[in-house]
Amino acid sequence: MKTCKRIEIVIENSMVPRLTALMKQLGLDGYTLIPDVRGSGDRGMRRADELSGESSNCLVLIACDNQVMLDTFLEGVRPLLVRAGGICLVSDAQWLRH
Amino acid sequence: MKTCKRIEIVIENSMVPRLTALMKQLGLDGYTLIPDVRGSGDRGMRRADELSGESSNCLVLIACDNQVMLDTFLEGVRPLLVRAGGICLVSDAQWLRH
Amino acid sequence: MKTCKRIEIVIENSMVPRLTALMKQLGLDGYTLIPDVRGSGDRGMRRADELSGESSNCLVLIACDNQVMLDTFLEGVRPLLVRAGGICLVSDAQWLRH
Amino acid sequence: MSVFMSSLSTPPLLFFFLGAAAVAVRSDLQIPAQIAKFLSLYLLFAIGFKGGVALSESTIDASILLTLLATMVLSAVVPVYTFFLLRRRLPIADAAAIAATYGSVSAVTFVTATGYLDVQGIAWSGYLVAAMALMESPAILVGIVLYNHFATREGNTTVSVSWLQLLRESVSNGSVFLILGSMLIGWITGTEGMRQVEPLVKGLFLGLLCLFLLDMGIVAAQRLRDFQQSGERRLSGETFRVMLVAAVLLPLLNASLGLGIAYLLGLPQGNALLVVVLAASASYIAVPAAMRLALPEANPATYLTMSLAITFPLNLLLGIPAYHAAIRWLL
Amino acid sequence: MSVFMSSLSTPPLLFFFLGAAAVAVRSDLQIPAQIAKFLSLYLLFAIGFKGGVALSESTIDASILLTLLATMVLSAVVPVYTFFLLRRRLPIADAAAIAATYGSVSAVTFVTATGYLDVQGIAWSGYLVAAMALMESPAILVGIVLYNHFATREGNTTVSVSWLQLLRESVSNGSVFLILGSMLIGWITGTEGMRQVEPLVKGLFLGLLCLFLLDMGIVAAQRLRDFQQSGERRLSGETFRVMLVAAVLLPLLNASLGLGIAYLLGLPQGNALLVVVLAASASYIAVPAAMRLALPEANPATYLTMSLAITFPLNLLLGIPAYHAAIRWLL
Amino acid sequence: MSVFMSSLSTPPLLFFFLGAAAVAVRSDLQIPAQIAKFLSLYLLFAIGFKGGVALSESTIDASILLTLLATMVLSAVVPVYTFFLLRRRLPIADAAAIAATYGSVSAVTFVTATGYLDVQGIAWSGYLVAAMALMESPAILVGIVLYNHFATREGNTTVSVSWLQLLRESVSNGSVFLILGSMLIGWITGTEGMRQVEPLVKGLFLGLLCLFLLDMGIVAAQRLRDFQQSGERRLSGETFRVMLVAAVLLPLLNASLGLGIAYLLGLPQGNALLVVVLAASASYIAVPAAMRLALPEANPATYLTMSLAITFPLNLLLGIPAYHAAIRWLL
Ligand SMILES: Nc1ncnc2c1ncn2[C@@H]1O[C@H](COP(=O)(O)O)[C@@H](O)[C@H]1O
Ligand SMILES: Nc1ncnc2c1ncn2[C@@H]1O[C@H](COP(=O)(O)O)[C@@H](O)[C@H]1O
Ligand SMILES: Nc1ncnc2c1ncn2[C@@H]1O[C@H](COP(=O)(O)O)[C@@H](O)[C@H]1O
Ligand code: NA
Ligand code: NA
Ligand code: NA
Repeated sequence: MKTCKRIEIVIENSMVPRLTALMKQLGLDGYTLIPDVRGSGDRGMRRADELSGESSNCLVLIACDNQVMLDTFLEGVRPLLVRAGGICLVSDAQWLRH
Repeated sequence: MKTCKRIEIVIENSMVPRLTALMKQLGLDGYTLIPDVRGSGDRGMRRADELSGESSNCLVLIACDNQVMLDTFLEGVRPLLVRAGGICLVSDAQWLRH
Repeated sequence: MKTCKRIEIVIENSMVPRLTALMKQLGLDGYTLIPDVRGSGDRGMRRADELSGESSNCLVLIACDNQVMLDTFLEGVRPLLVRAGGICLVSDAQWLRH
Repeated sequence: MSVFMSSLSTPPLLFFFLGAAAVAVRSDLQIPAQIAKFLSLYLLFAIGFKGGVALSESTIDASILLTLLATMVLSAVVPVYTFFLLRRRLPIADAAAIAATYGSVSAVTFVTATGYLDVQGIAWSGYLVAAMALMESPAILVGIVLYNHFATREGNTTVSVSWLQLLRESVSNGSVFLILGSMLIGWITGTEGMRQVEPLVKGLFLGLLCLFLLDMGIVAAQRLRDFQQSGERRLSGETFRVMLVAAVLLPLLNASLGLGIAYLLGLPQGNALLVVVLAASASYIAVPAAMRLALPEANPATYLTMSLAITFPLNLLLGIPAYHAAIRWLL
Repeated sequence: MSVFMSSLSTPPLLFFFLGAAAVAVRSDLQIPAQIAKFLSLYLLFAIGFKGGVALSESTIDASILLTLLATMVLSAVVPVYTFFLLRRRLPIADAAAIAATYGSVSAVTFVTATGYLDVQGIAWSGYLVAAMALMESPAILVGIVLYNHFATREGNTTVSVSWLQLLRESVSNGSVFLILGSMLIGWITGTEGMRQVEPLVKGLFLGLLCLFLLDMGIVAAQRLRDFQQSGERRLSGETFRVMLVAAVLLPLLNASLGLGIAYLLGLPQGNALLVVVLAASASYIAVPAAMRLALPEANPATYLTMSLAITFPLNLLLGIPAYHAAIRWLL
Repeated sequence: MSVFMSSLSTPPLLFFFLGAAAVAVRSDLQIPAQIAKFLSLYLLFAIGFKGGVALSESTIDASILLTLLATMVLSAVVPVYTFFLLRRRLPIADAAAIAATYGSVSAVTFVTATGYLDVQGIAWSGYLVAAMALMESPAILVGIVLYNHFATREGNTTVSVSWLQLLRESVSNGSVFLILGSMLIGWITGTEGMRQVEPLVKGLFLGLLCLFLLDMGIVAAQRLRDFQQSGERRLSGETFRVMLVAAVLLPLLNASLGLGIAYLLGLPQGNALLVVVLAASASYIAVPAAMRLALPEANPATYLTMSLAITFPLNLLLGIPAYHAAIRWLL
């Protein structure tokens, strides 16, 4: 087991390509996406039932054990969230190495 | 970054409207729903494949930085879980403010 | 509230039956499955759009308050991840008893 | 016998068997959840529209209203005796839920019966679709009334239900709403409307029914297996027996009541069969969904397994031809 | 009046009402998300293919090219005056997003209009499908140009867009791409190709349109309700009024421009109606999606609610027959 | 040449191109996952049912059984030489997985070939659907036997497989089960059964094939791009070359064996083409799924990319007409 950070981001589906592009650029190539997630927040309801997909969210889960990489990543995430809304949570976890 | 509580609830799809109603009432208007989740627990399997949707669950994720609000919310959640089953986990997290 | 461990596993859909079989065998009959999850890792992209389902993942969430059971479970999970890829995270949480 | 065989060897029923067989051989065959949901919506839409158009072509007279009334009364009476038959043998909440389940109807059983009649070239009237829609809800109310009354008597926690809300919930139930709505639209637009949507509503009907029953076969068989596997731990052998017996006998009992009504109303063969099928069938969509909300104390492993995994296949495979034979013999 | 009634009492529109009614009575009726998405893809595929085949059967002459040009110009002009009408009354980002939304078109409104014409037996030309596809994107570019120009002037943060990327994004938008692609394939394979896919492309068209509009009714009504509930907290009553008025008047204004173009080009009745409908309709798929990416400052609660929950039903239910009446009176 | 063009300019193939083009221009066009899954289930259901009905109308004689046997043997032999051709050039697990993949068949390639024959009005026999179903699994077993034998020799970890379980898994594979099941039902219900489901099984066939191939085009192109982007990091240029060459030559080699069998059995033109296509095609559903379970050491980026992104389009676009030309020239 190895301690790591567990990052959870909820953001609009349409913003995900930018997020993954950012990760790729930083060499963060491990992530999991849960698409078509619904929710409610400062910008109202998102029912994940609209044709444009405009109103569905994606939950992004990232395990990262490189603090430096993590910080630069979070710096890049903030502006996205400011413009398009969403949340980002960071918590501690143990990573089962294999 | 701001410390907050991270609440995870797994409950039947059909109970979610009551849960969101409760949140709205408490002014907890930030949450994310992952619908059509499968699982197994004390009440047996839930394959999320049944027509009634009776047997699919929803995972509710809530980030909350207001301890008082949180406690009243959990008080309201317990009876729902007692009657309809499911689980509720609470953990610590850092909230990336924007 | 009761402290417990929160296990998160991301593994290929096709491996899930083996995982649940393992849990059943250990008497771990409480778990939640989020199927058809996408992602990227050491083994490249998994778009969750392929016909075989070969390339979609499943996120498995397990709350467990029995340390011994947990350890034997993790021992059984490791070989699965080694052969088929994926990740396993363990973190602390509070379990709302009902 | 031949009628049994001929009715069993239609594609829709054979695909139901295929679904069950897939589970038996542990095949990973599965219909995606949203597709299954859509297929069930399609069936409600199609049968509703058909019924409405048929209605627009006939005239609504007293005998029709009488039939609608009779079937509604039936769906309110069934839960009562069902409840009293079971309350001593099962937890009171389960007894009430089962009562509601068997008072209500199974749309797919009805739809399959109409397909059975169409294939055999026997006429049936569109207003019976309305009968089906009207029979969905009353049983729910009766079931909850019964529970509240006896739960208090026996000191269980009762359900605090606002009747208004409950009534709203049951008519606004997605399935009921779609049937009634499609029926209304079919009735308004009539033959001209049918001309526009015929390829979807009539052309694909039996084909999509095959795919839906394939899924039903899978779901029913899985539920039966889950029940066997996990059931033991939770339910006593006694409960098992009660459930099995009830799931087999209740349809027969209700069918004979339906038969009586059809006889008294002097319904033609086709309509008689549909009324009997409505009486004999048990709900596995509208009612279980309502019960989870109004009566979560009841264990779905009992009422849903009974209606979905035992009564549904029974009606589908043996019931329909058997009831038909009885009708021809009696009427 | 009769034309209104006759156009309202077709299955597709009635199912739109039904969807809205479901939300009104708080029914849990819902079309699974992936099914709704598929139905919209199907409509684009079918209308594109039809249009392409029709095109392959006619000859492309100057008048056709002129019409295409005129409609594209229209979709670039509409956003300009829309923006100037709104910029003083709404945040500049919202004004730009609304301008783009109303300059672009609603495929489903167009599709419904073609269905309306088919049912009435009025001819229309396949190349108008190309017009629709070509009108999707220009408005997006214009909207962003306007925003950038005035945002800087008023010291807002501007959008740093690479024009090339934006152009790419707009033609490679899934919906636009599918229409154009299906149209091309229909044009290449012509009558023989149609023979192969006719049951899907023509047979099921109106039936599946019913199911899609059922979903649209649900989605539109839900959005309206969410807007009322959550809107108050966020938007001033003034904004409300502006939105409502704009969502009602803009379509009329744009429709009359379309009418003028149809008149000048001397289009036959069917084509005239489609051009007017294209002018009057507002996008709720391609543009909102593009705006979220290029102009996230703009609040979807304003432009999406206007186009989806007000303008779309208005065009669908009253607009089409009204425009048709106007055309017959004028041309 | 004309035959190439004529076969390429049918809607289904053009929609495959369209899907690939969508990825090329980075369009966000996508078919929802559950819809894609359903379309593939539909194709298996339809082709199976058709085949069964055709079978019920013909008589099963020795020559049919001989063909079934020959094709099964073929699907067991192909993996053997494929494995020996590759084992020195690729990791042994990958070699085994590729061997299994090319021994098995691609249902969609087969289905497209039947569509090609139907459009050209060339007859083919229903029992070849059975041949396809029977060719799905043997290759899997052979592949694993080979791996185990040589992995031990070279000291790799071997797979501990219970043969029984493996056999069960391969016949109970969802796709195989659905084809065989639908075929059985088509065979039982015969012409009467077909009458009931014809609009779905025959009417929509080519239309839905278009939509499915649209998705296949997207998926294949995406996989190719992912492979190029991420592949470099992981695979050597040498491996690249081997994969490319093998993915192009194996189908030709296998096709010529199929051609030989067709010749020896003296099959009519239509059946001959289908046997050749079965031989030439590689699995991208049943086998990869089985390999992930039985042989996870093998890297899907190699065998799945080869079959899905190279061999599949090759057979679809050039193979079918080329094989047809060869057959007409030879037979
Ligand atoms: N406090 C919260 N807890 C969980 N999810 C949230 C929270 N706030 C926002 N979200 C998610 O983020 C999305 C966008 O949030 P917002 O930008 O605040 O509207 C919402 O639709 C939710 O899915
Ligand atoms: N220990 C657990 N870990 C994760 N999920 C659980 C656990 N127990 C129950 N669940 C979820 O909660 C649902 C209802 O649980 P239950 O009421 O215990 O049957 C199950 O279907 C699971 O999805
Ligand atoms: N660092 C990570 N954070 C989150 N998810 C991951 C991570 N690494 C791998 N995954 C998930 O695990 C799957 C298989 O990982 P791998 O075996 O590394 O390709 C990926 O498709 C992701 O969904
Ligand atoms: Na009943
Ligand atoms: Na417009
Ligand atoms: Na092959």
